[in-house]
Amino acid sequence: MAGELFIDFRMVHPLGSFRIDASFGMDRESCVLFGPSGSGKSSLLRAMAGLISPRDGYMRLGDRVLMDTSRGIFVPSELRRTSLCFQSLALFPHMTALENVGYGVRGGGEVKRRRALEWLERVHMRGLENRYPHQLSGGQRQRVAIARALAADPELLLLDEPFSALDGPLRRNLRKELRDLQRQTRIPMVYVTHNMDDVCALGDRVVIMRDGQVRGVFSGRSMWEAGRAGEVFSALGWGNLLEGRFIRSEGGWAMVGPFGEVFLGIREGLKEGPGRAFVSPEAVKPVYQDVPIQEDLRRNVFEGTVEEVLPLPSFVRLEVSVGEGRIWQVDVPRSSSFALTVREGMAALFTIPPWSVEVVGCG
Amino acid sequence: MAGELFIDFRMVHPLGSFRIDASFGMDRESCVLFGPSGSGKSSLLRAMAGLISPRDGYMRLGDRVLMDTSRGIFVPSELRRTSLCFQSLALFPHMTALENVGYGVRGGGEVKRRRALEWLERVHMRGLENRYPHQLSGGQRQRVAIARALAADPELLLLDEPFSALDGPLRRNLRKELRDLQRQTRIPMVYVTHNMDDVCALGDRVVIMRDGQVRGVFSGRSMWEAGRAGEVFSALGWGNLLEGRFIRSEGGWAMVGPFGEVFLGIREGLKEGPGRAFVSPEAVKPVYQDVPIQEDLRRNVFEGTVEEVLPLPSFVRLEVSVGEGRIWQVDVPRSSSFALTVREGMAALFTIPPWSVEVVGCG
Amino acid sequence: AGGGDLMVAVVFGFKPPMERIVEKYNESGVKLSVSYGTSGEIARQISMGAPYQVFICSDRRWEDFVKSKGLVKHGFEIASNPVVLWTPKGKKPLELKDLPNSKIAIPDPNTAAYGIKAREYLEKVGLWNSMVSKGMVIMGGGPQRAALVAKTGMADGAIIGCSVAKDMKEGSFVEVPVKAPVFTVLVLKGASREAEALAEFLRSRDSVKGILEDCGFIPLR
Amino acid sequence: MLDALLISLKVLAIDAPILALLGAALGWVLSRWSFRGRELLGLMLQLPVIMPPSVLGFYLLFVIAKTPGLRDMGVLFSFPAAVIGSIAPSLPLMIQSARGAFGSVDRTLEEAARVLGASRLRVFFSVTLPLCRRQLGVGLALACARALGDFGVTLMLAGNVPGSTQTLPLYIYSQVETLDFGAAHLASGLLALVGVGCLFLIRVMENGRGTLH
Amino acid sequence: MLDALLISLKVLAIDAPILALLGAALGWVLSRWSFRGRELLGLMLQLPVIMPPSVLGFYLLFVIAKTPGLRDMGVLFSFPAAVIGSIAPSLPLMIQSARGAFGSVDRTLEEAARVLGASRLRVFFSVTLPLCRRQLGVGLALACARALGDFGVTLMLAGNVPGSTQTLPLYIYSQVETLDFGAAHLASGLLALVGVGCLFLIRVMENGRGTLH
Ligand SMILES: Nc1ncnc2c1ncn2[C@@H]1O[C@H](COP(=O)(O)OP(=O)(O)OP(=O)(O)O)[C@@H](O)[C@H]1O
Ligand SMILES: Nc1ncnc2c1ncn2[C@@H]1O[C@H](COP(=O)(O)OP(=O)(O)OP(=O)(O)O)[C@@H](O)[C@H]1O
Ligand code: MOO
Ligand SMILES: [Mg+2]
Ligand SMILES: [Mg+2]
Repeated sequence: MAGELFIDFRMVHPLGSFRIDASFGMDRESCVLFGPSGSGKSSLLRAMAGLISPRDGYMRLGDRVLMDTSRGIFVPSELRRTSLCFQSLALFPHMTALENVGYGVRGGGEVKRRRALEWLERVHMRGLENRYPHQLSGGQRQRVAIARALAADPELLLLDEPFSALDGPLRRNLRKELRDLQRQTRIPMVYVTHNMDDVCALGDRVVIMRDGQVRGVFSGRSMWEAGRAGEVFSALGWGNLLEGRFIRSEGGWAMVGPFGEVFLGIREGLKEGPGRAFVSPEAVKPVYQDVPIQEDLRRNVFEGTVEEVLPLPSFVRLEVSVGEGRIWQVDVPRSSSFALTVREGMAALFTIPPWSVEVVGCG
Repeated sequence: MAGELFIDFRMVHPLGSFRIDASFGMDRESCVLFGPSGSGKSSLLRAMAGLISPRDGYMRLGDRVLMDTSRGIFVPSELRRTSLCFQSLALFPHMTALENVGYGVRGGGEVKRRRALEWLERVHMRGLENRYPHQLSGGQRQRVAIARALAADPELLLLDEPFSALDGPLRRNLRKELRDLQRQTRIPMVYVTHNMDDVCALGDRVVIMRDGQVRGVFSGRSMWEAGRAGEVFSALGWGNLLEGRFIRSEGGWAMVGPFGEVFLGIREGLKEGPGRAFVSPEAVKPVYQDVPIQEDLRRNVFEGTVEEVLPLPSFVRLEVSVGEGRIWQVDVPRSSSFALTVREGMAALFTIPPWSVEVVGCG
Repeated sequence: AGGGDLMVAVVFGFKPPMERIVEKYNESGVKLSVSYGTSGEIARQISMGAPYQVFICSDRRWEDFVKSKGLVKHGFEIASNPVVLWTPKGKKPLELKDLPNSKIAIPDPNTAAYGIKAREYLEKVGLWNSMVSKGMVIMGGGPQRAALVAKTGMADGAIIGCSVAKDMKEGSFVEVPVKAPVFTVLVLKGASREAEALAEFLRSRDSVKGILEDCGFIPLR
Repeated sequence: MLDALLISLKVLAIDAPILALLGAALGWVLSRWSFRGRELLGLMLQLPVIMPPSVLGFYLLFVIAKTPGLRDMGVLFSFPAAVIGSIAPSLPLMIQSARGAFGSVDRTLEEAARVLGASRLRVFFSVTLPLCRRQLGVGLALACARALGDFGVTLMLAGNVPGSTQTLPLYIYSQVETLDFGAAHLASGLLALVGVGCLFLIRVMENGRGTLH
Repeated sequence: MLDALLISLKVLAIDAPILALLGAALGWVLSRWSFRGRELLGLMLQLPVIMPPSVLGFYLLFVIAKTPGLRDMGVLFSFPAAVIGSIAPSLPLMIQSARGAFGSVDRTLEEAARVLGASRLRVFFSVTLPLCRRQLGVGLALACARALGDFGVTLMLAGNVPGSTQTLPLYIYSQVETLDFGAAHLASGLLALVGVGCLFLIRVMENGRGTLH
């Protein structure tokens, strides 16, 4: 992978019956590591921190080679200057919050104390500094762990789902602070999360893991570029990915697959053959029986059963099943009349505007 | 609280310098316990499970009185038939996933095994049943903990952030299963979460905790009722809550407060005096310099600095600061031209349509 | 052992007189440093090079053991300690003729000097086998255990050394007619002039006779 | 020598379960119950380790011989006395280890089991015990080793009767005292072998169910 | 008697740090290093507990007396021998306890400390040690009690010289052997007092920093 990046990382390592074979590179940026449960994210972070010694691996941080199994180089954890905020937190049970945070701070007594207090304050834990971990709530513990990782002034920051126990406003707040901090200091940061908001807020680069392998690396910017978003979001498990064949059809192109046929309209640069396309949830529109339908839309109407209605603050999310198991994700605005009448188990008509289908790959 | 509910719960208990003084009731429904980190949610669940013996408390589950300090009644944990899925998971490290899940199952060998396997399958853990907790990833452990709680066939299910380590599709999946299960069995369920989606999906009833106290109980339905949503969402820490005074103003009513003056249009049943109002994030609209503004909207235009831009899949969320610290949450559609040009640090004009301001309380 | 102290090893059985001897000998200006143990313990220590110069031993076998290693310069018998049948206070004093119908405690009949003597006597009078098979003999350990067993009432009496019986300061005893074990003073290889002087002091009857008799010994020489 | 070995093994076979059960029970009480004088009781129970064996034996002999009920049970100077003699100085080791072991078990796990409906007994056997089995094993190993090697207390209480109370350590003592060093060395080797074998057995047993955490 | 008490205390004062350091170090090696023959070494180190004290003492005497360097250091039959004599049978207790203690420390916490830049030494002193201090304390208490009470090994290696190598247990032993029960009882009481005092001290020290988890 790109040799001029700030970090190069590569590892092959078996964990019981599971095998990690991953490589990626990143710059002095914040990189989100995203992937389903059990895909190897925590193990990857542990390897970066020097806690797993992979059978085969290479890691460069700036101009320091931290690991190169081919040359027998393996810099131990304590000399790497990486901070790892563990998924299991790993707070020292015999130290107060303050002592925990101060642990990695360089410098003596008063400096240590001051810096630790400062960091505790930044995670909104002022006043709880003398509590022991068992006297703190889940979210409070998590904040101590984050502060501890940050206070160590690392050259690489590894955060394993650091905000999973934190609530909305506090989470937003801390995430923003973290992002600002990263931008100021330009410490490279790898951030494991399952939360789409986190991906969007912190993903200068997004690394997708699955089954121990890196299945894709996107720059955060590309998430919003036309023509890339589909790929990214479907990799993130959001929206509707269609896999089938592109064919020429009356009046343009269409895609056929297990989901039926979806008309794409006039497209350039398409080739007949297998390919993938993406439809974002809000692009799928409910069809109102009494409202006349546009010509183009009429070709993409399908009937489905509403399996789940999840009313969210800004929209209502539906899961719609069609035939033998295809599930469509559909977001309808709260304000629409459909949102008010939709019920689980109900059958309804939906349509996909041809121009909103994004071709992800062909050939 | 309502005497005819299925569960009545009340407790007063000091925890070091913290004090819990909470009471609520619920039916055979799924109740979401929501509140900031450290507000006492876990402690409340522990008390319901009989793990804390409060200084003063009462609990009735159906017609069983499980606790009544005034009469010296305290049914021990093992006889309560409540299941608690711990925030810290508390998996038995010396048992496999299967043995963990089977632990609470009544019945002997083969029945136990079969039921445990069934539950493991339902949390998508088939094939990992013989792993020990230390051989599982964070999310996998969490799923074992959930399965263990469910497999015990409880009369009250207490779940402390059970899905915090799980990713999007899997989380949606499990949440749906949990909801369906609850609807089928009608086991009362208390679910602690920080996730708004969870609140929306599982909150037949939503209990808001803060500083050890119950600060509000809503029925889930009311979250979507006009006139209630504001109250609910602002309690959940979402959207914009305005506190100030209602005054008669030219052409109708207005609210004045630290945020300035917001025009409400013509309203009925309002009284002059202090009150609160709610503006949802998508109700706040950016003002385009070159597009003429409606008369009504013109009165509510304000200028703010865009502090944060969080591009989410379906919209872009902004935090906009005005003057001395007021922060507005604003969601703009992805497709709008404003969404494409907005940058952090930029100044911009916004407006609030008078009719979208929801009066939450007055007098 | 501090500086130039004269190191002497003494069996436990000789401790009561030795303590008084040390007191008396201190007047000569030579400081004695006395180590107490069983004959076997001391003998084995000596065989491993323990820096003792004088060894007061109560067991012929261990004396021979040390001699066989060539570690003894010369030696002499200092006293004998008759074997007695002791009855604790508050019980009817046993006579030898009561033995067949009494429960008695004896030291280990295989390893301890007085145990061996006790057995020797009982065998001589033909009681050993019957008493042992009837469980009338409680054996094992040293004289103090035998005395203690009798004292606790678990046995009617004990066969022990006369000095031990005297040391109990209670009860009564009769002599058992077997050859009394003899305590010997061994001057060990590499003994200094002070050690020889101590040996000479012990050898001269007058200096220790009274003490020995007080303690139940029969001085030899 | 084989007689002595057999007696030692018999003593150990009786000691081991007593040490395990009684020691664990007392350790559990000291670690989990709080009552007045708990600390004091804990310290008192350690006294047998501090006392020199023969002195301990001495006092025990006295106590047993002077206590009417006990005296008449006829345990002294026979095989049962060898058992008591070897347990007395080793039980405190087990108690102390068990106390530490039970104290180190994460209470949340016990709570989890109780919430799942397990009776206190089941919690103990299915959660508490397995979680500290390793540490209890260490304690049991120490205690058994001490019991196997005991000599001073046994000698006092049981005497040294070949074929009845002469355990291997007493046999070694006898051989030494009769200057049969060859047999003593041999018996020492045997004792070491048996001891190591027992410790090994305990280690295997405690690792029985595979790796813990 | 006071002489003996003083000597016992002096011995203990030297033993305690040696037991703590050496025992903890060996326990740590056994629990954390993996090398060929580790199990075997672990078992071998337990032998001194199994061997009857006087037998152990004899072998130790043999080894020291026959090893040229050691022999000439003149440790035998003097105060240093009393120290060695009391350490030999008690060190295994500490080793075994320490091994269990170190084995029970959550490795993730050590990893966390290392990632935060702590050297192995600092990890050990700031994380590992505090986390098993309580268990180490238990082990040290056992070992010290055993060391304080030792008499068989000490007697063999150091002799029983009043005022020089006669520790309290040897004093008691001597008094008992010569049937001076009054002094023996008194000295036993004193020994018990000192022992309980030491155990209590260790308990206080290990609880020093307030509640752990
Ligand atoms: N032993 C204790 N001593 C003092 N304070 C305690 C103790 N245990 C808990 N607390 C405090 O009680 C409060 C409630 O804790 P609890 O774990 O119930 O919070 P929570 O609502 O579950 O928070 P979170 O969402 O972070 O898990 C916290 O502020 C915590 O610091
Ligand atoms: N010691 C082990 N033996 C066998 N398999 C293991 C072991 N340790 C981890 N695994 C497996 O390796 C995989 C990767 O684990 P890892 O903790 O890295 O996942 P993750 O991506 O962090 O998951 P999560 O989001 O659930 O925390 C999992 O499937 C896990 O079951
Ligand atoms: O000193 Mo002992 O009690 O004979 O081993
Ligand atoms: Mg993980
Ligand atoms: Mg909590």
